[in-house]
Parts: sequence; structure tokens; C-alpha cells
Amino acid sequence: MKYSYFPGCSLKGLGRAYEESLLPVMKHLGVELRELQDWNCCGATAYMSVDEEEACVLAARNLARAENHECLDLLTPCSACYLVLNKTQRNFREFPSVRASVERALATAKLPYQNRVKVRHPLDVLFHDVGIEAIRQKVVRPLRGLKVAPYYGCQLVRPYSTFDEAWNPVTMDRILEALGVEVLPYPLKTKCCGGSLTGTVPQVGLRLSYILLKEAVRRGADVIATICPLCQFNLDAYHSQIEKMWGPARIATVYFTQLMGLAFGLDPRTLGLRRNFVPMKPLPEAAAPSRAEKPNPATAGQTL
Amino acid sequence: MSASNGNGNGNGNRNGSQTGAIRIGFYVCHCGHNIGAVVDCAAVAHYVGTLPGVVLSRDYKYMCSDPGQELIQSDIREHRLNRVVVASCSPLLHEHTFRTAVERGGLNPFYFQMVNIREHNSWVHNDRELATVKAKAQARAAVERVRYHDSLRTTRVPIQPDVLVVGGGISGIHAALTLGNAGKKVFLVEREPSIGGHMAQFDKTFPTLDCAACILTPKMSAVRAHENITLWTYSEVAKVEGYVGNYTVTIRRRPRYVIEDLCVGCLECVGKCIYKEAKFPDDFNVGLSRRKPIYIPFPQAVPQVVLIDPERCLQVKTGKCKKTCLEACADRKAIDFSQQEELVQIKVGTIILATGFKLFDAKRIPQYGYGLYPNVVTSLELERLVTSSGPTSGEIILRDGSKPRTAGFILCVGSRDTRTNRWCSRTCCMHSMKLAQLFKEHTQADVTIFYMDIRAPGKGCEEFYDKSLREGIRFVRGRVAEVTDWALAPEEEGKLVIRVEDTLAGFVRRIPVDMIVLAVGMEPQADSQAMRRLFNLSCSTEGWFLEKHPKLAPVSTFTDGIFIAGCCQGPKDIPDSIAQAGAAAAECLALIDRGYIEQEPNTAHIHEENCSGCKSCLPLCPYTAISFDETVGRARINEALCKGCGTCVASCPSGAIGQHLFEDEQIFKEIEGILA
Amino acid sequence: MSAKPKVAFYWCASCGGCEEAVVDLAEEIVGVVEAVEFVLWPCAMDFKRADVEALPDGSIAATFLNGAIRSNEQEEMAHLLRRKSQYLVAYGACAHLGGIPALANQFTREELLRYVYEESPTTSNDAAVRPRPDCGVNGHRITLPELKQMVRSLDQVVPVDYYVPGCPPTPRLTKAAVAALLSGSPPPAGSVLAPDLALCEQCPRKSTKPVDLKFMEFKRPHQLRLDPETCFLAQGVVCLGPATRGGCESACISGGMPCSGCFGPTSRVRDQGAKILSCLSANVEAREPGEIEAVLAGIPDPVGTFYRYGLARSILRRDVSLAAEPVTPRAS
Amino acid sequence: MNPGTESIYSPAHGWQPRLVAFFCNWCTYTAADLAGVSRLKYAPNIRVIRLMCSGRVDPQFILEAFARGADGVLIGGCHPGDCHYVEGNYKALRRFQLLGRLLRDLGIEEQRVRLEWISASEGERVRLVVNEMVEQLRALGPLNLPEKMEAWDREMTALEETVHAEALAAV
Amino acid sequence: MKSIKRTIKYDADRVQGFGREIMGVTGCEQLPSCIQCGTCSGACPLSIYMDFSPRQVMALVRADFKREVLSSNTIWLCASCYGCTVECPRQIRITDIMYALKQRAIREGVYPKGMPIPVLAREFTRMVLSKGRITETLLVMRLFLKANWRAVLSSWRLGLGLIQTGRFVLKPERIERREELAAMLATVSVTRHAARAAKGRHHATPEQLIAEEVP
Repeated sequence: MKYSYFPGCSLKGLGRAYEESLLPVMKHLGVELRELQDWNCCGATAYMSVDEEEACVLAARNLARAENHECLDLLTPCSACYLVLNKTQRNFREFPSVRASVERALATAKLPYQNRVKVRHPLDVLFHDVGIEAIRQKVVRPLRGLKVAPYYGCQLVRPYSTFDEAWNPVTMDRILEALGVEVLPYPLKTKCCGGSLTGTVPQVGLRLSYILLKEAVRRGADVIATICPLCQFNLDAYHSQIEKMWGPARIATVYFTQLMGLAFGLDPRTLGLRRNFVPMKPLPEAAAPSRAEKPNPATAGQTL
Repeated sequence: MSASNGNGNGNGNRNGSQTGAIRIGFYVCHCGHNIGAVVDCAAVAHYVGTLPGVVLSRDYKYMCSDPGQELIQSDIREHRLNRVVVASCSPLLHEHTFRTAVERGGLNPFYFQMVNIREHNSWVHNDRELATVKAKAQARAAVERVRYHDSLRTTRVPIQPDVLVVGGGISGIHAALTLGNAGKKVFLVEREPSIGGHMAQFDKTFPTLDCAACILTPKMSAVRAHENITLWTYSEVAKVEGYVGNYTVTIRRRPRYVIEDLCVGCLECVGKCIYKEAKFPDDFNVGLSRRKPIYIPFPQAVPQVVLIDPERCLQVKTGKCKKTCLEACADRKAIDFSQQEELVQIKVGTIILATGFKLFDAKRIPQYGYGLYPNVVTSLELERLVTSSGPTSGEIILRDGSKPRTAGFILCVGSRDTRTNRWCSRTCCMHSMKLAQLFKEHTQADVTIFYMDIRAPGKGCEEFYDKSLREGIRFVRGRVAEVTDWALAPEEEGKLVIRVEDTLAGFVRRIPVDMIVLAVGMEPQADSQAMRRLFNLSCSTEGWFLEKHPKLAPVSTFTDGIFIAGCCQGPKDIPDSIAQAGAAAAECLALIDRGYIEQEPNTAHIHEENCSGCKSCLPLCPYTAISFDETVGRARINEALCKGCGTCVASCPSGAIGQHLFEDEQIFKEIEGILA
Repeated sequence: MSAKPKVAFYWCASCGGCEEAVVDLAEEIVGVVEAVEFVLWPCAMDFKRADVEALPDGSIAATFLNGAIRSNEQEEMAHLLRRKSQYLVAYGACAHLGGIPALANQFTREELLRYVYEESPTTSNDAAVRPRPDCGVNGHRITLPELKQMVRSLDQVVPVDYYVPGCPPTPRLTKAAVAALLSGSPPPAGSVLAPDLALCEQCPRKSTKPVDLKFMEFKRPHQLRLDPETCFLAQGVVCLGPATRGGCESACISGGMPCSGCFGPTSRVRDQGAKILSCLSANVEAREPGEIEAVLAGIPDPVGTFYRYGLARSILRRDVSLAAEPVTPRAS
Repeated sequence: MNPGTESIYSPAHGWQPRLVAFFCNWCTYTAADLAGVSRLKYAPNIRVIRLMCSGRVDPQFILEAFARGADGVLIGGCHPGDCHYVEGNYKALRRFQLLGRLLRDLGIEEQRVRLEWISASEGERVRLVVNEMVEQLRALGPLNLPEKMEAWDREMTALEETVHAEALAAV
Repeated sequence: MKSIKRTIKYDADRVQGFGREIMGVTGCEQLPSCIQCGTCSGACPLSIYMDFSPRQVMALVRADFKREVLSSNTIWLCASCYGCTVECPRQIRITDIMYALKQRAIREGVYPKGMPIPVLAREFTRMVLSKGRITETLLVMRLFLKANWRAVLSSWRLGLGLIQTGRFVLKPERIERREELAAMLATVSVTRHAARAAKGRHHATPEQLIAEEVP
């Protein structure tokens, strides 16, 4: 399995723990990621606010590079990148005016583009291409006893995702279950973390993060698992401020890939775990590896 | 067949009984502004006036009005017109009107051609000049064509007076009773083991709050007792053949494993069933209660006959059961495990479809938590809870058995939503208000209705809305965004929380409640497409059976002799369903009592002297109207069987088959004219 | 002698089969010869164009012209004979419908000339010499007839009074035609002098045609062992009999070949090809576009099959995408 | 265009594609009525001829329409399985498939003939199909058969005129 | 006592054609179908902080209240979570409409005082234009300097934490073909600005926008 890989700016900065855990986990599963050469910022939500067509051109440059890369499946772990790349493809497909300007812009760089790239998220690839069974096979240190609140955030599951349910996404739940953890029903799994508002309007943005944290604590979670660098940052870095404003809601937030790495028995020091503000509690007693690990029936479906 | 007015329709009289030159009168209708605003009618009239053979060309405000028709008639007489062309609306709407006018003017009605410059022109185009050009071309095509029209006569086919009613809900019941009371023999076919439909599941009806069972049960019994009604429940229509006046319908009767005529509904067998516990979800109570493999659908079921669920019954499934039911039935010997599916064929002249609706599956809107949170219920589930004969004997309780102190009704679940069903289900506002009133009455709970718009247009409905308001039911205008079980404030702990914008107050609110009732909308039946094919109907985009005309023929379909009533045509409440059922019955009666069907003379006919007997048309006819006469070596068309599709005409390799009203020459001329 | 009606035979673009057909009258030809006076019959008698030109207009009772019109010489002769004749009879399928030469209407004149003079496998013509309307050879000026852009039936060039169909017409039809014309009461102008009923009517295999005809596949005659008694269509072989005028005495059918349509359509049909296409395809036993296509693939060349004789007189008349060539000024 | 009658097109509009449609009475014609009732707007280049069934569409009609100046022909019938006459639409489909090939061989582009299944409720689809096809025809340009046929005939009229002149001179 | 405010709107307060203009933006075509059900506001996690709920914004846009909409904090509080867009029963792409409004607000220089979000957007844009990539820590520092220098002081702990966890990046990320990217973006802005100019309306170029300071 081979994919083009678009890390996005965050994974080189605040979200570097995501990349640090994603790469070894993927490698461990036999998935080869080829980083796109000279990729640029996808534009994220900020650029769209200024100029949508330019934002599309920004994203299209990456898409076009991917199309001329060896693999048409473009893996991007960041939710914002995932959304922007997908949105650009939608605009390119649906709006002739956007298509024309994107094509004109790409022409200056002699980048042909036909909108054939498939933008993929690691969850999508792990669930559909690698498969839960293959993941379970790799588990050497089941994380039994660990209670996890699965948090997907917003931009991955809507509005462009096709690989999971927009309302009740389950791909991460299934992957985590394969690791042996107890996945808690977490109705806020697709709610917004506050995005960039945590930095710009903290009294508003942090409140959203607080609600997420508090509900996870209320449900008895040991850790929140997430898939997006911004979500991870928001839920992790502002505890002192949040606590000051609304009271304690202390819980660690880690990337789901970090949990995978732990369960695969990879060296915890290489998984970027030390980069957390709120460190993850020590894992419960190590259990003997068990292949026949079954998903916990209590958490298999979300029905009550 | 009878040909009561002497001639069959085979007497094409090319170029008319009138001798001499073709004299065409042309009329273009403004239809008020409908046509006139887009098409330059005067210019069209002027243009057509220059065409050869046109002796008179007028534009007029409303051709279909009495004076308009009068005009045609007097012109025929005064100007000795022998052909008439009217350019106005769709022929599907007014062709008959104008043919009649032409006939009144003393001309054969088929010396007429209609041009559709409204639906096919002024209503769909904006550019006045191009629309006018198009209208001219359309008119010219008709003028060219009408020269080649023949004098034709309609034929009359006798009508079989029996009627089939499909669906035993309130609409079907009412239609059957109306027809039965009029002395017509009716076959009422119902898929479920009892008639009654959705109405039988209701507790009370809005806006009068009279007991649904009290008004429905007598009608159900009346059906059973009616000498003119043959009731077949647990049965489905398998096949429909024939045409208006002469349908042959095959009914599939599923085995109940109980002989209907012998069972008296004592339910002894149910008590004695080897299953001591009722453990299978009961459809009638929407799964809120349990039943045994042998059961009666509900106490007031008609027929009052038990049936055996073949999926559940040990004997049917495995053949290994003590058959305690047989013992219980004893001498009556009503239980018969050897029963097989049975196909019955009936002949009817007309058919009424009253196949109803199905409820929207609330699971399709996951954010409302149906199926996830046990105290989120549908309106029908609440209906069963609130009924004294229901699973809780009329007590509204939460799943844990406690009484709800607060409740929220969410309206438009699945309705008015482009992602699910675009339409308004029409009854949910009233239905929810009714349930809310009952809810309050039974539990004294604090009840809030979340709505987008309250639609209470029926008689007594606005008053009912007012009553709801006065009774203290709260109304919040806003479509609920989500229902969750996570708490942000202490009062929300352990409750279901509704997040909604109170659009009138101007706030987003979080409202904790104990129970949530989803007012699920109506949808076409799951098999509506199959039914549509079976009966050769059209469906609207949404899947409702399509009426012939939304205003002028609301219970007719495009298939003559087949009528629709009730919710299979679109969501409606009980009064409207019954009104439609009555209308459909009246339409049937109108056909039956006239005694014959007038057939459009568009049948195909073989010019025998031209037929080489190549037989290639024979396999094309879906009605086996074409036969081969071995004695003369030629094909023959039985015009009584021909439905006028024209497939054989298009096919006849030596041009020996013609079609009245659609002769080759007429169409060639139309092509020529339309491309002028 | 001069009391005998004058009759002319002429051939244009044709294979000569129609001339043979006249000879096929055998001894009966004597009767014809006795009844009429031939004023032109290039195939058999030594009359020249000048002889015809010398005749007064309208002095020929009937001219039987066979062959399609595809060169300016044929065109001129058609006009000349039209002027000189009381009745002009289009004799045979080519004059009637364009005939097989009209299949050339699928190509441009240039394509035809190039193929015939340069590209056809049996041609060796390195110098790419082509006939030219006007050229000098050894000091002599030679004028050759020039090909028209398309092939036409006779009535597309001059008005025609009667048609005798067939490739070639049968002796019986020919005789009947002559007799009809010479009788005092000629048939209505424009008539096709053959029965106005499709061939099936007289087909010897008629009784074997099923009433539930269905095509699962189409075969060409060489692809299967044909039953000599059974209707061709029943065997899946395309037969144009249902769409073709009878009167041919089922010659092909009796000879073991299906009808290919040379008698043209009946009077009620404008386009023989479209009609037989309609009839055959409607009876294909398949519902899915792919399956239908598979059955219809058994008719690899619909134009050649359905318009073998009638392309010139069909509704479209030729490949309509062909660029019209400029009309060359006449070299008179 | 019929000789002897003034064109109803004003030159101001330039060339306009002409689309002749044969619509089945029960489905597509009704759908077109519905489009009207719904006031959907589409290109005015379409001229509808109503037939009872798409099975009535004689291939001759299509050829004739082209010969008379149509740039495209649209056949509208009921969806498979929905034919008011059981299976007239299948017959139309079979004819259409073979005719399509024949037309291509005779130089008429595939996009100029189209068979569409449009049920009575699909007014929107009428609008879509008509607009799409008119656009395609615009892109293809005029077929111009009447003019072409006139041009073909001109090859002949030259001599005819000479003959006439000679005949006149002779008189 | 709370001051008494007059809230009536006169027709002159509307900017005729504004609604239609927004509806004409790609992605905003469904706006006319809004039935004011409020699902968007209910689904929005931030509507509780907004001057106008998303539903009200739809109504205001439709009614041509341009100034009110563009100067509201609503469009800037939208965090692009797309909850409203997937929930809307009329499939109105509300988030896209918010973007269209943000773009107009930036172009016209109208936004609420002290609102740092547009500044962030501009700083972000500027960084992408010059480097091709974003270095978040640098961006945040710039933002704080531009918009809210006091925030720098208050977030010293955050900064310290980032340094401790090795996430504080001071060396800016940049791409190699920066000219290529600039040339690509130029094609879009040049043609569009030309088109706008042709329409006779003046709008600032992105460069001008970036040069602008917050009022």
C-alpha cells in the first residue's frame, strides 16, 4: 500500500507529535507514505476568508502535484487540509468559473490537473484499506482497561467525508476497539473544539474546548483520542486558562495514532507523547498479548 | 363490444364527408396573460391566416370559455369551416372541450387539431420573439395536419360493473361502502390480516377528539357484513390485465393457516399455544407489546379471525409441534396447516387504489436520537401508548416505568427537508397538537411543541391550535438541531436535552425533557413503485401516485378506470381521505352507470388490400389484437382489443397499417409544418 | 411502318442486366418487335444520338430507360429522351431507385475516383492517371462524360411516367408494361408497374413464417445451413421481402437467397430501408441496450443491407455529411 | 423550409437549432406539460409532436424530420417497465439503436438523435434534456439538409435550365 | 437605567442588490430557499455568542441589510465547523455563505472593532504569500503583536509550555518554488481585479489589504 502524503503545516509545527506517531504506525502496518515534494499550505479556513479562488489555487497546487506524483491517493492527516482539498475538488467540479481560474493558475506552473486525486484521511485508509483485522493482528500490548473518548472534531466528517457517517462516525471507534481500549459513548465526538477562536477570542473558543473536556471527564474517560492537530492543541494546551475560567476538566488528549503505536508496542518515546501539556496517565497493567481480543460488546455499537 | 351508434371507428372518410375545398378555421387563445404575455397571439393569427386553406384566423382571450366555444360553432356555420385548429393549452386538458364545440357546430369532432402553446410554449419560454416563432410553427404543423384528418367515431365498450378496491384503510373502507351501498359489487383487498389501516391504530382524531375506534369500528364491521362487499384480507394484487371496463385481476391470498369461515375469533387457540409467553413484537402496537405465533391483530380486527405467523409458528417452520392450538379449536376445525397460497382471478370494470402511506423512519435523522435514546418515541408509538386498548392501557410512561414530567414534540421529522422528504406531511402539526393535548391530559406534564410553521388550515383546525395554546402547551418556533443526553447544567442531568433556536424569542436554548415525541412524516409505501407498475400508473417524483390533473381530475389517473384515494396520492388527514374515497367511488359509479366506455378512436387498422401477410406485426401487439387470417393470408386487427399505441403501424414494412388520429400522412405533414 | 409506335431503349449507369432482361423475353420479343418500331437501342441496334435528336419532340411513344444517372452524358440523354418521348419509363431498379450504383452516394466523387483508379487492390496506376472530361491524346481532343457528385434515380433528373421495378425486371412485367402502355387506357401516371403488395404475399415460404417472430440473432446466408422451405426471417436471415414490392415471382427466394429489396417499397412507404429496419429491430428479443446491440450486430452494414437498391431514392439520399463539391461549369 | 412560404424566423436571431421531439402521450408529453405548469424554462428550439407511444415513432419520421430541416430529434418515452402499452418503449429502443447506427453511417452525428425515458412526473428532466440537447446541437452546428438537398439538386437544374432555354428558343 | 434604543429600520438602511449579489456567489445559490427554521443556529456551537444568529444572517442578507451583516461578529465567530451546512433542511451551504460575507467584509474593510480574527486571516494570507507555508507559532506571535499585544503577556505560559514540549518553532517553514506559487496566485487576483475594475467598483488587492492596519 502506497500513498502520497500531504502533512500540512501543523504536522511540522504544533502538531508534530501527530506525524511522529503516524509515520511509524503506518510503516509498521506496511503502508508506505511518500511525502509530496514542495507542498504548500492548503490555505485552511483563514485563506478562504480572504479570497476563495486564491484559496482554491493554493490547494490545487498540491492536488496537481499529487496528480503528477506516483500515487493518486493523497493522504492528509489534518482535518483542515482534508476539508480544504476536498472543497477545492468540489468547487473545481461544480463551478466552471473556479475550474477556469484554477486551470489558468496551474498553467503558469505547467501543472496539468484533471481532478483525479482522491483525498484520503488516515482513518479512511486504516479502516478501509488496511482493515481492522490487520490492525488487530499487530496489537502486542492491548490497551485493556483504558477508557477513551473518541473525538473526531468537525471538519473531517463534514461536509465532504464519504468514508464515515457525518453524525456518528465510527471508524476511529472501531480502530480503538481493535487496540483493546474501552471506547466510551461520547455524544460530542463531532462537536467543534473552537478552532482558531481559542487563540483569537479565548473566552469563546476555550469554552467550546472546556465543554468537550468536561463531558469526557464526566463520562469517566482516561484520555481523549483525536485525529486533528488543531483539536489536539486546543484540548491540550489551554488547561491552565480553562481551569481559571470554569474550573478543572483535566484530561489528556492524544492522537489516535499514538494509542496505536502504544498498542503495537512501538517505543513510546518515539511517538511524541512527551509533547503533551497534559500527559497521559500511565497505562493500566500491561496485559498479555491476545489475538482473539474481541471488541467490548458494551461499546461495540452506540445503542443504549 | 357494442357499437351502439352504428359505425365502428374504421370508417375513415378521407378529406371529409364535406366535398369541396378544405376550409380551415384557426383560433389562438390568449388564455388571459398566460399565453398572451409571452406569445404574440395576433401575429400568430395573422401568420396562420396567410396559409393556404385557412379561411379564418382569429385570436381570442379565452377560447375555452362559453363565448369562445360559441365562436367556433357560429364560425363553422357561417364560414362553412370544415376543419378547426385551436392553439391554446395542452390537449390533455381541453381537447375534449373543443372537440365537443366542433361537434356542436355540426362538424365531425375529429376534424379538429389542438396546438399546445401554453404548457409547451408560453409557460416554458421567456423570449417573446422566439416563443412566437415557435407558436407559428406549432400552429402551422396543426394546420398542415388537419387537412388530412378523417371523420371518425368513438366506439363504446360495455363496462363490467364490479369494482376492485385495493387497500382497507379508512379510504378503501369508505370507497367500498359507498359503492356497496350503491348496489355495486366490490372486492376489497387488504394486505394486512385486518382492515382498518393506520386509523385503527389511533386513539382519538383531531380536531374533534372523537374516539377513532368508535367511528372506525362500525365501518369496519359494516364492510364485513355488507352483502355487496367481498373482503379479502392478507391478500395482494398479483397481476392486472385488461383495460377500463374490463380488467382481469389476479389476487394472491396468503395462507393464514386458519379457515376464515370457520374461525369465530374465540381466541382459545391463542391461549393454548405452545408458546406460553407472547414474545414476538406486535406490529399493530408498533413493537411496544408482544404477541404469539397465533394471534389476532387487534381486538377489533375485521375479520375477527386469528392467523398464524409462518415465520414464528413451530408447526409451520419445523412441522414439529404439539399443535395445542388444534386441540383448543377442537370441533370447529378452523386451523388448517395445509393451507397454501391461493390465486384468485376476478373481473372488474374499475379499480380504486387506496394503498396508503408508510411512516418516515426516524432513524434516518440520527441527531434526534431515535433508536439511541429509549425515551425518544415516534408519534405513532405515543398514539399506541395513549390508547386505552394499547400496551400500557393508556398510560404514558417512560421506558423505566416512571411518568414523564416534561415532553417535547419535534415536528417535521423527515418532512420539509430536501435531504429526506421535501414535502409537508400536512397532518403532523394537528396530529402533534392532538397528542400533546392528550399527553397533558394523561400526565399533566409540561409539553412543548417545536415547530417550523404551524399548519392548521382545515375546518376546526385553527380553533384546535387555539385550544392547545390555551391549555398551556408551549410552542417554540424553531427546528430542533439535536437531541442529546449530555448535561451542561444540573437541571439537565439524566434528561434528554433539546438544542434549538427559539427563533421568535431570538435565543438558542437548551431544553431538558423526559420524553421526546417525533412527529414522523408520511412517505409513499415501500412498494409503491411495484404497485405503480402493476396498475400502469405514474408516480410523482416523490413516489406518490400521480393524479391525472391536480385540480380537474384529482382522483383519476392516466390509466382510465383506475382511481386513487387517500394517502397513496399524497399526505392527507382523515376527512380529506374520506372525501377522496367518496370522489373515487363516484367516478367509478359514473362509469358503471353510464354502462359503456367511450373509446378514443385512435385504433390501428389494416388496409386489407395492402397487407401482404408478412406477420411481422403480430408479435408486436401487447394486446393480441392482431391475428392472422389463414384463409385470406392477411393480418386482422380487432379494434376492440387495440389500445392505439401504434407500434404495429410504425413497424408495418409495407405501410399497410394505419392509425386513426395518427396516420402516417398526418404525422409527415406535422413534421413538415413544424419545421416551416 | 410508321403506324407502329416508336419505342426507344437506353441504358445509363447500369450493369446491362436490364438489357438482358429484354432479351429474356425470348421468342416473345418477336411479338414486341413486330408491334413497335425501335428508334434507339444502343445495345442492339445502330442508332446514334443524332438520330434521336432528329426526331420531332414527343414522337417516341415510349422510352424504356434503365440505369441510374451519374454522368453528364446520361443526364443529357435523359433530358433528350424525355423531350422526344410521350412516356418515359424508368426501367429496372437503377432507373427506379438509383440501384446498386447509388451505394456510391456514401462517398464523395473524389473518394470514388481515387479508390477505383489508384487504391483498389487490383489497380496499378503509379502515374495516378484518371479519366478527365476533356483532354488531348496524340493531338486529338477527347471529351469524356463527367461523373456527377451523386447518383440519382431517373425521376430525380427528369419527370418519369412509369416505373418498371426490379434488378432486373422480369420478362412478365416487361411484357405487361409494354402492353399496358400500348393499350388505349394506360395506368395512372407515376405508377410502378408491379403489384403494390409486399413480396411476402406471394412468397412460397409464406406459410412457414411464424406468427411470433423473434430475433435472437441475425445471420448472413453463408453463415448457416439454410432450410430451403422455411421463411428466411424465421431462420434469422435478413430478408427484405416484407418491405419490398412483389412481382418478381420470388426469383431469389426460389433460388435460395433472401430478398434484397430490388423492387423497392410499396406506394405507401417513403423509405424502404427505414421501414424494414423498424420492422426487424422491433422484433428483436432483448431488452437491455447491450443485449439489443449484440443481436443487431448481426447486421454489420445497415446501409448496404437496407438500401442496397434504394439509397438514391431514400429520404436522406446519401451520406449527408459529404461536403458538396462546387458545380463545375458545363463543357458544352 | 417549405418553398413558397416566408420564413418565420427573423434574421435577428441568427441560426437557431431546430429540435423536433416525438413525445409519448402518457409520460414525456405529460412531463412536458408538468414542466409548463411548473413554469420551468427551457430553450424554445424544441417542437413537440405528440404520439400515443414511443413505439409509434416510425424511423421514417426521424429521417423526414432531418430532411425537412431538423438539427436534432428527441424521442421521449416511458421508463422501461412503465410503458402504458406494456412495451412500446422497448420497441422504440431497439429501433433507435439500429437507426442510430444507420444514421451515423449516413453522416448524421450520434448526438443528433436521442432517446430519453422521462416519466410524467419528471418535468425537470424535460427541461434538462431539452436544454442539454439544444446546447449540443448548437455546438454541432446546423445540419442544413434542406439547403444541402437544394444544393445537390442545383447540380441538375443547370442542364434543366439549358434544356428549357433551348426548348423555348426552338419555339 | 438602561439606555433606550430605537431599533426601527428604514428602507434606506438596505443596500439593494446585496442579497442577490451574495446569492450569485458560487456555493450560495440555495440561499433563497431558506425557511428560517433556525436549525443552523441550533446546530451552531457559537451562535450563543453571535450578534445575529446564522438564521438571522440569512434573513438579513436576503433583505439586503449589508452593513448590519458585515459589521456583525457573527461571520467572524463562525469557526467553519460546517454543522449548519450538513444540518440545513434546504441544503443551504451556510458556511460558504459566511465565507462569502467574510471576503466582502475584508474587501470593504468593514468589521467589528477589536475583532482579531480578520487580522489573523490577513496575517495568515501574508505568510502563505511570502513563505508558502505557515509556521503557527510565528503566526500567533504576529497576530498578538498586531491585534492584541497584551495577549502576548498573558500567554507567556503557553509559550513556555510549547518550548518545553518542543513545539515552538522559530525557523519559518518555506517552500522552494515560492515564485511559482506567487505567479499562480497572481493569475487569479489579476484577472479578477481586472473584472472588478471593469464593473466600475473599487476593491483593494490582497497586498493592499495586508498593508492595511486594524483601525
